[in-house]
Amino acid sequence: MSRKLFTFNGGVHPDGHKAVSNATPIRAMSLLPHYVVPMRQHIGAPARPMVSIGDQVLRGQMIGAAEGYVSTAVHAPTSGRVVAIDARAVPHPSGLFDLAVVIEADGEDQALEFQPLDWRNLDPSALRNRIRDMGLAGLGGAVFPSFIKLNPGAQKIHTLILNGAECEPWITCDDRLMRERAAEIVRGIEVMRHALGCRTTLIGIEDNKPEALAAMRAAVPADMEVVSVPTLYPGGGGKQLTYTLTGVETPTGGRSTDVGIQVFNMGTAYSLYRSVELGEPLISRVVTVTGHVAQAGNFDVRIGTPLKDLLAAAGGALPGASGEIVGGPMMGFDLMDSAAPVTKAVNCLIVKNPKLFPTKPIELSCIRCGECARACPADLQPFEMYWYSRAKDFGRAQSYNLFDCIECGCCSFVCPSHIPLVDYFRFAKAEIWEREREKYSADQARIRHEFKTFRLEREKQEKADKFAKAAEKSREAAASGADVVADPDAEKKKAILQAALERAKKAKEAVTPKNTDNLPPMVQKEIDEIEARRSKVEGNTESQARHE
Amino acid sequence: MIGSPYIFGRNSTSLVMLKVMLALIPGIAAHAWFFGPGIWVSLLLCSAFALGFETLILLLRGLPLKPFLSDNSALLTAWLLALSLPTLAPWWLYAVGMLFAIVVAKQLYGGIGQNLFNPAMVGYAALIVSFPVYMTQWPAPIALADHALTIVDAFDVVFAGQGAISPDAYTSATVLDTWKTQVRLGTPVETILAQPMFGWAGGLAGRLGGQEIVALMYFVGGLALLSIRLITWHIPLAFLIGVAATAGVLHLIDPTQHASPLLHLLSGGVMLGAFFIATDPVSAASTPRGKLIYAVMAGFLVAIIRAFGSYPDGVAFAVLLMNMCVPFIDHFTQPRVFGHTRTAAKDAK
Amino acid sequence: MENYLLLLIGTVFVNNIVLSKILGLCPFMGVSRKLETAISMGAATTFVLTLASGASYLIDTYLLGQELSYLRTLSFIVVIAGIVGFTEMFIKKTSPVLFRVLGIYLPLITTNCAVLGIPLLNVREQHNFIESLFYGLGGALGFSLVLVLFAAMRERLEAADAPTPFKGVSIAMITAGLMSLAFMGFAGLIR
Amino acid sequence: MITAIFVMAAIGLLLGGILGWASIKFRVEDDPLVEKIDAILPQTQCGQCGFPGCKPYAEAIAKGEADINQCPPGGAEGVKRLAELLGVEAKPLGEGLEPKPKSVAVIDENTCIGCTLCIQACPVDAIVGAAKQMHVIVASQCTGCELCLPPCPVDCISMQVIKEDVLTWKWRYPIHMMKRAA
Repeated sequence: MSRKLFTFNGGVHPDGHKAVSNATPIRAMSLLPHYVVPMRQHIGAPARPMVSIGDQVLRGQMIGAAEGYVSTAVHAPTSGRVVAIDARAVPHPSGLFDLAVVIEADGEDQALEFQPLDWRNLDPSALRNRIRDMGLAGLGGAVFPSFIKLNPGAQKIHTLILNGAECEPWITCDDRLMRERAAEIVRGIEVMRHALGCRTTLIGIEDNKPEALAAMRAAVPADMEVVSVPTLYPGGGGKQLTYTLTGVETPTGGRSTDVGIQVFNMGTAYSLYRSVELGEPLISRVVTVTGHVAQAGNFDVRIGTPLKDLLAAAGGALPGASGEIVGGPMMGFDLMDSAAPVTKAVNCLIVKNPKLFPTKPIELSCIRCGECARACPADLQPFEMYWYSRAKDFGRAQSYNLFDCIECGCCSFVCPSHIPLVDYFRFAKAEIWEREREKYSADQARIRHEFKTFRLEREKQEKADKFAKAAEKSREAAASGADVVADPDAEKKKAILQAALERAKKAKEAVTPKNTDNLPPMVQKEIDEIEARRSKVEGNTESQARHE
Repeated sequence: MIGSPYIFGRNSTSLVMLKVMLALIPGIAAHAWFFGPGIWVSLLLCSAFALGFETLILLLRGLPLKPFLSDNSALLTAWLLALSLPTLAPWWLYAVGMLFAIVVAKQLYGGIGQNLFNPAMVGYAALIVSFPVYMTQWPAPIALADHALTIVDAFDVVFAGQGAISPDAYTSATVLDTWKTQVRLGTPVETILAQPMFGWAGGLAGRLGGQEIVALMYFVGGLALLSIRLITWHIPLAFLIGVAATAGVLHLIDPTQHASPLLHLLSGGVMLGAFFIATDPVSAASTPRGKLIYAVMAGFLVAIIRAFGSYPDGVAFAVLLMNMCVPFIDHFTQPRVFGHTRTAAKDAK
Repeated sequence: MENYLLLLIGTVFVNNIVLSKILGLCPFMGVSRKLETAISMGAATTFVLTLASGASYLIDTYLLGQELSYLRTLSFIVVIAGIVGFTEMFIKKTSPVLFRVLGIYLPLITTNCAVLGIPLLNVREQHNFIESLFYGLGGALGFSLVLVLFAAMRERLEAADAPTPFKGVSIAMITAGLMSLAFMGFAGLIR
Repeated sequence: MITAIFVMAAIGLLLGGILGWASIKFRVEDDPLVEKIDAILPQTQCGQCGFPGCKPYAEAIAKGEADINQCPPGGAEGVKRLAELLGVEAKPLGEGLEPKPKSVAVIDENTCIGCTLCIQACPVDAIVGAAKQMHVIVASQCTGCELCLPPCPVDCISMQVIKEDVLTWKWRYPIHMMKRAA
């Protein structure tokens, strides 16, 4: 049975280089002395650290809890002691540091007791909570918390798509995973199907991976379909694979769930199997190490493994290496600090050399040849977006649908003038987001300022009213008491006293803060803490003073 | 800082330009065969002036010479202008043409990729407006000329003026010029077409006519560009259809005034225009629908200017006029983006 | 009818008011920064110009006649000013943003030489009423056409890498010159 | 002569009538322009423009009393947007109005005496606290206007430049390797 496939526009055919790393089985890594586990490994709010320095942890113990809805947990990769909780190098294009828990391994690698889950008889919401606490996030690169994606919500999901396309050159981790652990993947897919309640399951694999195709075909039950899709970058992009398999376009600004389709990565299915059927949280993933290294291949890597140790496990970089790429060559980024650890998002580490990755020739002017538009899988006009992004005319750049760009890199790849188009788009997007943030805070500030002005106005009014009333009263009293009291001196004194009282009252009113009510709990907490610290300090100085 | 992608294709701008220039070779060869060696002189002169002006401006702007001079874009402009101008014109004509093409139309806008108008056609239009007499003295087909020039003669003519040889001995009006003048004089169509420069009478060996063969050679070069996907089919096809359809309608209305579409397609700059000039990506429309509109309109204007205007050929003006419309056309013909519905796009506005 | 059509085409393309007669350059340069603005300005000018040529024809023929022809320019200016004033109020009411965007150029339609030029040319060419209307409409359409095309080009030009001395208005002027050059291609189409 | 005067008067009367009618028919009440200008201004309420807040500055611009280049927090970008809205040429920021890096005010908790003066100065109520109690600045609401600095009697408020982190990090403008530093 062959399924009708759809072809999206554009796309490119870069050299695959898959054979460099897909020939050998997935290797395990020996235990390392230190693991660095960042708290922000997924899209959404970072996990909140649950351990303190000096705590003993076991393998699989939750060390960071999900914070807010779009978040997920983080676990200890091995048993040992927490030695630091601070900002560490993380795999991020900026090279900036981020909060991480550093664990010193005790070498025992003692695990928590893992509890397999009877997911078939579990309420879907309970299953999702479990998956959230297991730290599952999409392992394809977007790392969106999986439990949210497994919530069909109001949308009826009719089709589940498993993404085994792995269209980026060099990367082979899903390829090896499918070849070696097809049965486990399928059991993970069963869990997804159960949670989503969908009928159709499609497994899309690019036709440059015949072994993986065969292994998956052998493993799937009759009601799942393994589909061979043509090799074309970025055919493994979620929107592109969905279109290739179903002919449905994911609406702009929306998700595939809006059209009743959910897409998961192969690695996610495998990890889901481990966390649900074995009860082991997401503490490891398969990572490809390839390029200019001694023994390229795939490794089963604990989350938190420093990338330099991973590189060493692959025999280290060969002489003449010129840096590393995290992720694929089309969408990855330069590794700034090799102390950065493997996170849930890291699927590949490529060692560059000048022959495999020559420096890009200098950028010339755009000649509007339209190659980029023909290569664009989103049917955009990249040269127009570039033209205005370059001139920092972000409004016009946006009017050419800048935000439909998936940053796949096809346009930069084909550009005859070697313009780093995607860099211009990333720059423009970042600037637009920044402006939106600024706009939002400006609006907030305006509201708060207007409220303050209004409040001052109102208080002034109230005070004036009060004063007028008081004056009225005293005049009345004066009028009625004029014939009773004869002593003008006493009367004068009384008036002076009254005025002084009034002034004092007014002054007191003025210094009474008006905005301490309705504080958000965070702020209140902060104040309380600072107050406590302060009273402590004051207490200390007081006691010191007493001692003296 | 430059991020991903870290790999890139082997295409480059100078390669693109070079391929286009290679595709011009068959046409140039045919031109030299039929009209004498003057074409080599004008190609050489135009190239030299183009590189000279380009270097001058780059130096003035303080930009590096090597990457910009090696992108071949100035050379391509020079070739296109040389092929549009009459050969054997005085040398300063080429200089003025290249001045307008390279300095005014290209470098003042910021150089390659920034110009709004096709540089070669700006040069041509500026010349035909300023020096109409020189622009109508084309070399006669070799067999029709009283005096066949050698390449040395050609240099002599270009640099030293007419010298010993009278220009009447080697120049003649072009096909389109002749048609226009004769029709206005009331000469019957049959008599005009009986002149040796018309039709296929010239033939390859006779070197009598030859404009059709040159045009066909440009066509062949254009097909080569199409086959290596350097240009898309939209502009050439729409351009040719625009010319042929308009000329055809006019021909049907009044065959005594308007030449047949075939004559239009194979004369003047139509073939060169359709495949090499109108397709210049910088100044042409860039969306698929926009390209069709742009090229059909340009073809239409060519035929209209040829039929009713004061200038014998309209390719340069038609291309410039449509260059003017390009930003407008592009603005309103943006293709649908993946995931957008037509109505949703409208709602968002 | 054919005659009017030729007149219209002639004024729009061949004798384009901006690019051939070089009239109305002030709004042509001033209101061509944005495409949307240019379209509105074109519409406003079309409205004013058509009305002005009709009204001025009537005034010239029926009110001034031969003996008062020395009042021609004066009365035309008054009429144009009146129509512009009306248009201004209308736009201010219907589209305040446009009113603001057109800014000084809206009242300046009054002093747009094209708007005075066309009625005067009408008189010189001895057009009848319908011809005057068509001439006014054609001139205005020609103005709007090149204004809109020019605005679209300037949007792209704004981002171009022109050498510093040529950035902005200078390169726009050169562009206008090249447009004029291109429009010379229409020469001889219609006498 | 009489005819001429009569004719011109007639034209004048006619047009005057039409315009009069139109001015009643097409009367416009308020000017929404102020709102549009205010929307562009950064709402720091810092008063660096010489007006007591963003709204008064917007009103002044709308009336043509103030120039568009008086707002340092808005920067060149803000001037450009104002210029676009008003259809005038953009210009550099006015003399002595340099934009500063975005920062927030921070109160040194050990020095603060709880005088509430800064609370009254803050235009956006971003400072909380009570008399004789330590005050705290809510960083997310602070616009960095520095208006709380002068009133503080013990100089316990300082401005801290907002540092970039993984979330707020932005992709930089790709370097034009071609451009000569000129």
